[in-house]
Amino acid sequence: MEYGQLKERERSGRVPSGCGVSGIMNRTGKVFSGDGILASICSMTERGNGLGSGYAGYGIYPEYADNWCFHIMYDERKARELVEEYIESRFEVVNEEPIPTRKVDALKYVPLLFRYFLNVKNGFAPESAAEEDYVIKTAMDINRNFKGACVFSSGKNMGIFKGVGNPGEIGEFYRIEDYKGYIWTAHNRFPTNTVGWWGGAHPFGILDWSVVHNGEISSYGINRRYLENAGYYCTFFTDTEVITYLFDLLGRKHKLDFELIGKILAAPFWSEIEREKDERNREFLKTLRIIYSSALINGPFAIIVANSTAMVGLNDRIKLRPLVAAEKGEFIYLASEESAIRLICENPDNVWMPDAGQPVIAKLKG
Amino acid sequence: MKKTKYLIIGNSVSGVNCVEGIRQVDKKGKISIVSDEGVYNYSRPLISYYLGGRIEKSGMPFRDEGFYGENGAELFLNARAEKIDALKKNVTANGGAIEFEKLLIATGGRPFVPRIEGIDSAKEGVFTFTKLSDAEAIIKYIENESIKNAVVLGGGLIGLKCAEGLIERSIKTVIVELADRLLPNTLDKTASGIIEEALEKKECGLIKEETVSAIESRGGRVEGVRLKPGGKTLKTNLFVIAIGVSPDIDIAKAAGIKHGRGITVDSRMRTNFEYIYAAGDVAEGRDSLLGSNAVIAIWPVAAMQGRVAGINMAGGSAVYDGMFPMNAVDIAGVPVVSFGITNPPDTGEYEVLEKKGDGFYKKIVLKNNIISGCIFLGKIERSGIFSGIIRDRMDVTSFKKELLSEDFGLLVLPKEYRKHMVVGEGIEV
Amino acid sequence: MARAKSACEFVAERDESRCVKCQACVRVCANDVHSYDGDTGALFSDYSKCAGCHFCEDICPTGALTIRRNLSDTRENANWTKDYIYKIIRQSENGGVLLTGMGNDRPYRNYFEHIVLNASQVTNPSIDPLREPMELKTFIGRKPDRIEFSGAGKSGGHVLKQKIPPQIELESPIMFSAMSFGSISLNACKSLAKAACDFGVCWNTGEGGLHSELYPYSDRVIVQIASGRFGVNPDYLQRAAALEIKVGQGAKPGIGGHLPGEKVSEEISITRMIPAGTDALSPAPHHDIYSIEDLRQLIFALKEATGYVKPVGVKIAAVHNVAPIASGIVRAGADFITVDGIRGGTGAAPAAIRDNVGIPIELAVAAVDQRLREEGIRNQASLIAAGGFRTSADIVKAIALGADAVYIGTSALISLGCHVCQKCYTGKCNWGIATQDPYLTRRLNPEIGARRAYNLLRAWSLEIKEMLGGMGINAVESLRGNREQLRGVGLSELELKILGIKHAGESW
Amino acid sequence: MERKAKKIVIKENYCIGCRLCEVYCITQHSKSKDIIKTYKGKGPVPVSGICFEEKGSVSFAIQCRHCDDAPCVENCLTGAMYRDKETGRVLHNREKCVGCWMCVMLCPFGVIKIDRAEKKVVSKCDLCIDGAFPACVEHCPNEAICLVDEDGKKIEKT
Repeated sequence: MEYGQLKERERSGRVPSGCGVSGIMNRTGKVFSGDGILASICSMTERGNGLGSGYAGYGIYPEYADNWCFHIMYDERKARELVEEYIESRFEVVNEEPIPTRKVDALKYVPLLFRYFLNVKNGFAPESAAEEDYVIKTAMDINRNFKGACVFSSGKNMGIFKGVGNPGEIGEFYRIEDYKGYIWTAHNRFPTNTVGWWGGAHPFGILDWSVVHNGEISSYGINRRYLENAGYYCTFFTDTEVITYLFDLLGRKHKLDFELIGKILAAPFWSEIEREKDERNREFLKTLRIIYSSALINGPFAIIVANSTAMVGLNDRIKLRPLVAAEKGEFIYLASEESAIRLICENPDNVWMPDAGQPVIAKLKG
Repeated sequence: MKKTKYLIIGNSVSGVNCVEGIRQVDKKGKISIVSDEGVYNYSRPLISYYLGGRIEKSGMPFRDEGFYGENGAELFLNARAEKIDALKKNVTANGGAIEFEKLLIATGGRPFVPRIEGIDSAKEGVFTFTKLSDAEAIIKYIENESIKNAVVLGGGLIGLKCAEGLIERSIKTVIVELADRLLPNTLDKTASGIIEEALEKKECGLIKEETVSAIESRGGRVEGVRLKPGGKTLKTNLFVIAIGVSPDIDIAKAAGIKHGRGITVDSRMRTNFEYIYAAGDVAEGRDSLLGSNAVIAIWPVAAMQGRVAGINMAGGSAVYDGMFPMNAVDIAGVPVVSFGITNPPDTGEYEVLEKKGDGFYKKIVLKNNIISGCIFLGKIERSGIFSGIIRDRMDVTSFKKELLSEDFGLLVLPKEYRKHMVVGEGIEV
Repeated sequence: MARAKSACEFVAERDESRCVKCQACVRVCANDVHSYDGDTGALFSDYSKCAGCHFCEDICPTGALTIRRNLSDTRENANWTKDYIYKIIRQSENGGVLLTGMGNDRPYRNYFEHIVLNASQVTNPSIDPLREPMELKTFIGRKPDRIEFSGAGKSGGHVLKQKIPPQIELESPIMFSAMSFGSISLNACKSLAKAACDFGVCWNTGEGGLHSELYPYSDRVIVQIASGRFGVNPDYLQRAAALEIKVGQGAKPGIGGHLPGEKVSEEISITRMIPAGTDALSPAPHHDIYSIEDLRQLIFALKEATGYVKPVGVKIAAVHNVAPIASGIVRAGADFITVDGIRGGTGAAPAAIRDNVGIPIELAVAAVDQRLREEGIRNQASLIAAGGFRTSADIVKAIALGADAVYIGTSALISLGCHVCQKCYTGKCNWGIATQDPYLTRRLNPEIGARRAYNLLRAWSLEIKEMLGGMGINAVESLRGNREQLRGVGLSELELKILGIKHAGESW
Repeated sequence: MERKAKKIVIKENYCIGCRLCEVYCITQHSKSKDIIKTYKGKGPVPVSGICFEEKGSVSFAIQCRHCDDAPCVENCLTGAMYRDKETGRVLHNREKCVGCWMCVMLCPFGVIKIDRAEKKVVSKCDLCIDGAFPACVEHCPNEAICLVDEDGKKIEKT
């Protein structure tokens, strides 16, 4: 089968995958090199099969902190021309350059990789949700309508780097150790099909959301239809995509904090809600679950979600996938395996297994 | 002088139920019973079955052997109570006196023996039939003398049962009855007719509207009985006088206890002495149908009265709210049950419903749509329901037309009544 | 000419070697099939009266009776089947509309039988409902787009800005369909009502009103407001858990109802608020609803009457235009829509209507759910599917297609004894269900009925949990509308498109 | 203190009039305890302990109530009718019975029957003495006959 066909297959259907995830954050916002996350994710070799890896870093583009940064992969020059024309019609392009990479022999079918630092043209009011919707729409338009192009990162002062290969290869390819960020997340993929598509690797991102995910979502069908009802178009057909959009919908649009998002995505059981002593709170939890029943993520998952202000780890409601958390000073670590944390943080102050459905929330201070 | 807390004169059903009544309230107080009979308790109505050979003596007690011991009651047999000193609270029996705190007189009835010419000279072959000893004597006589036939005076309950016993012993029996029917207190002519037919099939003779005016005897042994003066003589060596019983009130009378035909008692079975009670065939308690006191000489009344007396004697509280006459009997294979007033006076106040069929008869007597009495003959299975209806003086207007129906049952009774009968554990309507 | 006998559909075969002549069969058959001849001591059976209800077979203590089809048949003919021939014969005799009971018995494609479910393998653990919590709790009512509260951020300190619209809370997404006291006996109503209350779901009065003996079960009753307005009064509305305006019924879309006067007993007369012995006629349309705006008025009139604390829904038959109609109903303010498919049952309907009008519920649910989502209003009303759910798997499939909950009618009655003989309209139901004859109604002891109906709810709920667990899902809301869990087998592309599912063999 | 008997409660609203209670009572009290053998065999068919009543659409089957205060026991001349001390049931000893009909007369429910063949009392529901669960209760298809314990609590067959 040709790469193109494989890619089409992956683009048009869900590929379930089991994976390894890792995340590091410095809560004071102090940036640090991508070495750590690289070492951590590479240690979990059993959790990937070389068919996809990726990294997300926050605070990596301080010089463009106020610009939207699109990372786009192209299959061919033609696609790039069309997309760039489209982008230019919607944005003022502050900078445009290939994403710096190294040659890694093991990687085949490397797409064309470019990054764009953009400003919206028509001067949206700062903090306006409309600007973000505009950005999302642009990204979705490209992904839906431009053949051979894929926007895989679209936030500010952050970037996602991913591709088909093991984490070591991808990290080396993207020169991850050259970036410095205050949040890093990484993913090692074990898809259950033969070959991966670069766009299908994780992290998945929209605006400055990034999600790395280990699991398979049995509620995918309804989550997706719920998001479609809310105006999101799923173009990647991955579980990670719907998780990302759910965070965007609940966090950005409905303005719910991570705590509550956790209670929606990994809703407490009715029996737990009934045990809640405070009547007002019980009523609130019940209402929350009734309204957001279609946003419940059912099935096994361990995810690390980040945006520019926080990193969050969350397990499904009965903890069917591993997730370990650790803390040392201002650093918070999340990973599928404890060893992946201890490798880069020898003496953590505290190591724990987050309970099912209980989010670990690390917020940027100040 | 012997002392006892409770003294009971009479060891039949009233006496025994009295013991049980006392023990419901007082588990300890000493009970003494004096009986002029020589045997442990037995059911008097069974003597005809004994006579007929259908049961052994061992089958006659209505309480088992341990009864007296279990209930802490001392039984004095062959001890006839001769005198009651009501004021000093003692009873003389067998020459000794027994002091009591509470006394029950349950002396029962005594066979009524009319003045019949020649009765005094007939030493052998003339019997009454109310006690076991009577039956034993008749059997002994029959066996010793190879008796083949008998005349029974009286077509009432005792007479008929006696006749039946004799028939079962293959004694050719003739019944002489003064009335125009059998069981005259209970049955009407229609009912009697059915029984007469059945008796006839058993070759039992019956002479109605007749009586025995004289006994003919030779050497003190009965040879025959003569019907009305100058009338026909029936040859027989066995003559049983069974025309009824009367309350045995002699000693009570002597003690100054108030009486009518029987000893007068209140609803707690007390006599005019508050520590002396009376029950059973000797007592004149309330007849719920008549609304006044009367002697109702039947087993269930005796049992109930004895129990009520016992409870009250022991300081408990029980009320006898009256019963009414009822009888169940099987004559010549025809079962009969009767309740209350079955031959109402012709005053126009009563309404009679009847139905006769092959081998069965049903009669209901009503007054103001309340049942005063009934007869069931041949088919008696569900007659017990009427005992309740009569007891509760139920208005039957709503189901009057069903009263005679073959499948009369609880279902025709008003729902509420059905429910009331069996609160909690019966019919859920 | 020779008069044709009515079709002798069944034979009650008696095994003489087992029959002890207890005559139980004689006593129980309301159709007088069996008789005992006192003179000869023989038992006879007149098969032409047999409805095939199996009551005698079930009551016979020795198993001496077997009900089987009468093999007498007309000449094989693919068009002129025995059924059609005898229908014409009957109509030639009586010149009237042929009535029937229960749901459509024609062999229209049953899509449930062409849809299969998914289960987890390797990449996703299935969940064992015996060991892990498995939630079927379902809420029927309008849901807002988003939660509104104050005091966010502090855990435990959330205060709702406003209560969500009224909901009914179900322990399982299964409810008992509208079946009126009149169409079924009071004992049947009691059985279902008690079972629903015991299990924590809802039952429905149909348009029969609420008999006072059913008041103890009224906190879980959905009361209907139908075209005849029978039994509708303020108390009726106040007692209910929810209100349902009945516009149509799957068994007879576009047709009203008719309870013959002889069935309008004292009790029914009181409950329906009509004179005893008079026919209870429900008009085909509501004469105050000739348009969607009229419906809106009624919905809000009912909400006003009940103080906006109970969901108000609308029940329609699944017809061609069901999706846009449903959308209109949601926009008219309904908190739930009930869609009753072509296989929905009835106590009496013209056979021609029952067998030919409407569309299958599977397609209707898929179309309605999809339409409401496309319009972004799916959360504004719950969708209740009704009409022919025969097994828990049918229910799972309906929910995955988009239903919030289902109504079961026929299967509920089967739990009470019904053998689907379709003779409900005769009023001689031997099982004491579709009858008002006191001799027959007493056969349904509501204690037993409630237990059996409860058992059915329990059994199906357990099976639903098993199926959910197999899919790796532990809350029914994650199944609702989750068509990824379904695959078609032997369906055309168009059918798959309408159902919104892939064909078996296609992965995600 | 004698134990109170378990009782049979009749729910006349749910009696369907099939009379299977009688069929099963008879079978239970037959030699073979097999329904077909009982009815079709050579031996005599026992008399059921049940009185079935029917009028219009209403029917019920009533059997001995095992009254706490049983006039049939209190007034039995021979002791044939007795209360079983262990179970509180009212039972009948055929050997002792002479057929005086006292109990028949006094039973306000009219549920004591006569065995015409033997001229003795039969009825007499014994609550299925041989340890079996009462056959009428077990087989009543509509639970119109229920067994309850002393406190009126329904007893199910185990």
